[in-house]
Amino acid sequence: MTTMTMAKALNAGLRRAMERERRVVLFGEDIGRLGGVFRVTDGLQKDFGEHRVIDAPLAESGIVGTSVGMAMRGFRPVVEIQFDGFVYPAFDQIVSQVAKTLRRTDGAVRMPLVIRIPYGGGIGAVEHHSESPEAYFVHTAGLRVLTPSDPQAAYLTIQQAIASDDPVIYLEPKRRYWDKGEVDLDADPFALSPWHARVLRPGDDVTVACYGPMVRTCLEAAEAADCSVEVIDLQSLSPLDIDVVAASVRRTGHLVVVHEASSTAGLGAEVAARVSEECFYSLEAPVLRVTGYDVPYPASRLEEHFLPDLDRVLDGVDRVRAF
Amino acid sequence: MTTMTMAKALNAGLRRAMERERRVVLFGEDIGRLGGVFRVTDGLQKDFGEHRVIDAPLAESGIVGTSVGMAMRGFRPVVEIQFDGFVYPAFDQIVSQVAKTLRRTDGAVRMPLVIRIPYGGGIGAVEHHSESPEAYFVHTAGLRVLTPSDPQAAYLTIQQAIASDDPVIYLEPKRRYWDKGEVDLDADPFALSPWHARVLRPGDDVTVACYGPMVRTCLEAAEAADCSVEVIDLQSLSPLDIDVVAASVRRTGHLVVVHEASSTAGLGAEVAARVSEECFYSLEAPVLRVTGYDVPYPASRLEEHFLPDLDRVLDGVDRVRAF
Amino acid sequence: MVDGMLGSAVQLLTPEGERVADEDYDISLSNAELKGLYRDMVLVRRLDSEATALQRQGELGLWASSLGQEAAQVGSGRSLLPGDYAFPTYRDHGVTWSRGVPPLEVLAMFRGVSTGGWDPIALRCAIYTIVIGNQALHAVGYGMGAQLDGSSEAVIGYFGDGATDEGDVNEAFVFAADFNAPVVFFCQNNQWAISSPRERKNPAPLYERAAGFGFPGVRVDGNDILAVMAVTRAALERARSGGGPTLVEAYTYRMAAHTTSDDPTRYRHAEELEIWRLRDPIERLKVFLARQGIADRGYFDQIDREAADLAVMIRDGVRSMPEPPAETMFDHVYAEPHEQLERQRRWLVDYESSFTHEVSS
Amino acid sequence: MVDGMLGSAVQLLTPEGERVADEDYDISLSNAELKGLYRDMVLVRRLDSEATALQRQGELGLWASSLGQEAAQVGSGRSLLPGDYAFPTYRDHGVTWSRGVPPLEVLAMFRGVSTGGWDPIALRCAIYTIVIGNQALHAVGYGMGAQLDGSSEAVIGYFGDGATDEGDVNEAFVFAADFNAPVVFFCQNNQWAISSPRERKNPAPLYERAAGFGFPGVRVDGNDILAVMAVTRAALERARSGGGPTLVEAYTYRMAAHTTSDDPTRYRHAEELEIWRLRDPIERLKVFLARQGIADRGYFDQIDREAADLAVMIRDGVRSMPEPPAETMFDHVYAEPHEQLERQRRWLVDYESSFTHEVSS
Ligand SMILES: Cc1ncc(C[n+]2csc(CCOP(=O)(O)OP(=O)(O)O)c2C)c(N)n1
Ligand SMILES: Cc1ncc(C[n+]2csc(CCOP(=O)(O)OP(=O)(O)O)c2C)c(N)n1
Ligand SMILES: [Mg+2]
Ligand SMILES: [Mg+2]
Repeated sequence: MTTMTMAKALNAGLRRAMERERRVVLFGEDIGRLGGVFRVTDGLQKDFGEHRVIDAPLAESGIVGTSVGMAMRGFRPVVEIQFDGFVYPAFDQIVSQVAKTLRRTDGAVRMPLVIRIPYGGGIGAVEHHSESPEAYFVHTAGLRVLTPSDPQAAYLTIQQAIASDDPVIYLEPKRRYWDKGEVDLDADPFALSPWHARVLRPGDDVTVACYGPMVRTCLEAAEAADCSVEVIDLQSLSPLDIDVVAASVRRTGHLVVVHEASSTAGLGAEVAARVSEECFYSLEAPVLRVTGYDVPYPASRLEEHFLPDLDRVLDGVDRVRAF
Repeated sequence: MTTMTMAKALNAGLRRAMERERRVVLFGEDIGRLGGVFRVTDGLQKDFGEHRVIDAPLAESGIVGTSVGMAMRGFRPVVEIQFDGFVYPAFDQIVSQVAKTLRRTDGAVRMPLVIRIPYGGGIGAVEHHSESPEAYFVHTAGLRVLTPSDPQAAYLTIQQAIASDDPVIYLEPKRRYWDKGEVDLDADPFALSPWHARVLRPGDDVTVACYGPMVRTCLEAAEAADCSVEVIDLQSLSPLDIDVVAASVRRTGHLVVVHEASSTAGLGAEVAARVSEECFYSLEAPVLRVTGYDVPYPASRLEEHFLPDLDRVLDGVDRVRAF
Repeated sequence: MVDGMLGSAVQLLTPEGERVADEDYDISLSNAELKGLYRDMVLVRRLDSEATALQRQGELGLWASSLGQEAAQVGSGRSLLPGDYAFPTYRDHGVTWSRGVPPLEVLAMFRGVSTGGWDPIALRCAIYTIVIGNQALHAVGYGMGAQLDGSSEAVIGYFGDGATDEGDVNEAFVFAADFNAPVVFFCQNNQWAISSPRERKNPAPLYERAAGFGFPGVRVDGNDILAVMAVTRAALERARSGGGPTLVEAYTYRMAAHTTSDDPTRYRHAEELEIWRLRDPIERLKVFLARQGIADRGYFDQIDREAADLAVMIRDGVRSMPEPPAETMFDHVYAEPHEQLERQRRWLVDYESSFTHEVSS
Repeated sequence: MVDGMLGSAVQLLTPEGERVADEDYDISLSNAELKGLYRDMVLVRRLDSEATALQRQGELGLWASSLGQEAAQVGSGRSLLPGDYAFPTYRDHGVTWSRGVPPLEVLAMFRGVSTGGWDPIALRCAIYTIVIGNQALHAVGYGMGAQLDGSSEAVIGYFGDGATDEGDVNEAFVFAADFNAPVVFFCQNNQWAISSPRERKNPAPLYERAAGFGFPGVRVDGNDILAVMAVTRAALERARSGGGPTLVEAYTYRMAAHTTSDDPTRYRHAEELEIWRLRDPIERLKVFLARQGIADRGYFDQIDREAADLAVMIRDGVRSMPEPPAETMFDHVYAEPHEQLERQRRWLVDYESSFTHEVSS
């Protein structure tokens, strides 16, 4: 076990994946000599060369589109999008090509592409640097979406994402990049499937489902709550592992879903809809969503009011119990 | 009252809006001499001139991006995207600029832009011509989303969308373009707000909420059902008028939501989540979604199996009642 | 170049079928090769007219005609080596033909029984791309991959004149130049992007776009198959030998409607068509072959018979394509197991079989 | 041009402050105007260094420095007529300065108390755009609007060398050319796009990109404010008189880090900086003014005092900016009433006031 930040764990995971399979190439803006603006690819160009860690021109559609071409040739490109707000120029290639190529070619051409996106707020950034675009990708058939919540999960799931023969949108909670945790670098990344939700803390009274940056917040809230809170890290946003959440809700009777993204048509809606369907007779209160508001991400001095924090999660827990 | 198709009603509505306000300009691929691939702008360039009905280069980000610039100068651009599947190249400009300009300028610059998109399937088209991208836009704060379901609604709401000082994604159900209906061309478009759901057929046993292309299907299903079905046309997808749906569900106790788009994180999820929240004690069965599957829109010979049809709506009605 | 509109285009065969010289390009083909090109063009044209007819009869959902562009498509397609890779658009039936794609696999997509069609890996030819410009980036990425592999394959990416407006095509130019990718951008300037005329817009010749991105561009008479081959071969060879990308603008004309859904009488004059009929790519080569004594009436008749047989094969083949079973829409959405989709598939199968049962019981 | 790297760039003032002639461009400015340009550049530099310091002290979230690019920004900004319209990037503090945007309104965005800042309509200067390339299209659209209005205003759209890779910038070129829009594309080639060097990539000079799109491009010594003004004024005048778009490439250098978050020692050598220090845009004009006897020590000292005052004003102003109330995040999301957002706003206000009550009770 080693203590390291999530950024370092991702770096270690990328390194392992590159050692394991020589057709893994990293591609993105400033990922080479600079090591990426968050240093997640630090040192990899030095060690693997400019042919495997490739600095890209400043054009996101181009980066994803050429990666599709590389994947058609059997490469496994791992794309870095510099910030969440800059993935939209690539949206067309992602939705029309990345997600659909396997289908379009009747199974002949796989698209083992990983698109890494630092996402979410909480770091005091300027506009377009704090977006939570996960719902767009989860709604898009053909994509898989993963988001780690701690260094160990990051280390393993980035390797699993790269090993997957399906395209994976890999969302990295940027404000957790510097959080430290224990990482077992010898852990077998393929021992467990990444496409499952994880019960991180068992509890009896209320289930809190969350992911990515909100997991730490929810764990802290569970600690502070005056009832027994079960915290579930969804981890795989597509496919969504509702079974684990439903099993929990059948016991607790209460569910709070927490995310940073705006509420309307966000992930919370899907979780609420599915759980309401599957746990109709177990739910003692409606599923409650604790999320960002339906506004563009605000100026950074307002973000603490926008983002769900410990108090808002606790308020949600209280409200479902009091219903 | 005049009988006309939805395409003609839209044409008439556009004409009225252009007569009313000289800063309304139409902009899009092939909308001038050709009148658009669906002929919705037929004859408008002839009557209003090339300066108000402008044929655009083949570049959707460019069309929306330059329209943002025109709107900054006080124009009211009405953009036509040729088909649903071709709006994605413009996604960045829509999400980062169209939706956020009012906010970004602290209210100084309005964005009275309308983006018209023929959407949905059912016309036997090749790939990328049958998409239902509404959830992407509904999840995006700062946008409004409207979709008409009959010629009269089309005639009125297109004028209302153009008169709105907010950006409106205007989704036209392409397979209903040729459906005929009675249109009162003298109706005052501003008599009623478009941002509301409409109860199109009252009923007591089951509420069916739907929109756009599915409205006709649901009305036909209601006709054929062996119970009393209330059909609600959501019409305004953002903001979503849940109050009307909730009021209905409080009476019927049963809700089926119907749309063409894939189920996961689609509009149905939001409707289900909200109604489950607001009608917790009235719902006698979980909200049921009758939607497209979580697959890319299939080859056209399969589309009848993908699209919810009368039988699937009836099946949904039966299932919520039998729960 | 005699023709004013063509400007500085490379030409080796005049519209009258006369062999002329060009300063920079030449080609020498055997008689068998020349006859083969003629055969290709005639068969592709027949494939196209048959598909148009089938669409009218309701057998295809849509058809995008390649009429008039046979020299550009066959000439470039036949310039590829077996190991090269092509990225065609929805209109490039002469390209897929040249790559050996079975015509019925092309038609399956337009009939709507398949989204894909052929095996792009085995045939070294991507499936058609409909979203304008997307495939230009795929071509560059594929070429970058070839480069990383140290292979000397070249890649050709097709698009139309209208497509040069799209961001993706211009980004493809940027990436190709930055990585010196072994790519030939083959732009068929058929004068129209649906109703949008090329000439009346931006006056800059398309091939000149390349220079600003740092690589050469060349305009070729797209209805002259010899010139197309000479120019494309040179560009491919340049790519293979590390010279980087080239933009080839094939100056040609879309003789038919944009697609079978289109009504070109709304936006273009019949006279334009007449002018271009005189430049027909097939007639031109035919006159040349005849004049040079390379082929005679007997050969031409034989090709016509082959074309008639092809038409029959296509007609019968399309009409007898099996309808895909409903649940195949769940195939190939994901390469790896996906429980949620499996549940949906099972639901659909149960649901649909409930009807059969009702009927049969 | 003596300087090899600059290539064919227009220059009117050498790095040594010597006035030279150019074949195509010249400018004649009054002494007052010349002194004004010097003042602008010194004050903008001070604004920049003060902002950098404030960021280090935690008063700003981020700062993107304009150090070294003052001549390009002030020279172009001061070329605009009052009715013209500017679309700057996050780095163009010399442009906003020239448009009369109060510095504190610029800093509010970097402090994070506002997403916007100034009134773009009154000041005829859009707010900063961060998504690379987006604003190039806005500039063209605004120009198309001016054209539709029959107005003779010109529009200037700013972007960096890196931005020329983006689809949006290239589509902006397409639209500007097709509509002959009255737009000047002002590209500051500061040699770097974060860690990505311009020179080592594509060898084609950026200004040459324009020709392929059908309009002229010109490279100017971006550290020579006289040349920048001469070239920009001519391009704006061309736009105003119906001549269409021009691409101006101002060859300059980003003297500081990309932003305060960046560490350029990871990717560039200190020597490069030394070379460019010798080309400093402010020193150059200062030497010229002194040599020509246009300004003396007294004037320079006075400007330095003004700069010191500006710094104080900025420091105090930034530190005393009021924190925005939480519920203002609901303002200006929609121009028209929006019931759902109103409910969310009321919820937030009630929720937050519940804490105040708890504490105060
Ligand atoms: C991104 C996108 N926008 C719009 C369309 C609709 N569309 C199909 S073909 C076409 C015109 C293409 O013109 P060009 O590139 O010249 O090719 P051609 O059809 O003439 O071969 C358009 C606008 C599309 N397929 N993709
Ligand atoms: C679409 C997009 N992608 C990535 C970024 C992140 N980013 C900010 S500035 C920058 C480099 C810009 O370089 P250049 O255009 O040369 O302008 P400069 O910063 O040198 O002034 C990048 C990659 C962004 N802001 N927008
Ligand atoms: Mg064309
Ligand atoms: Mg730069």
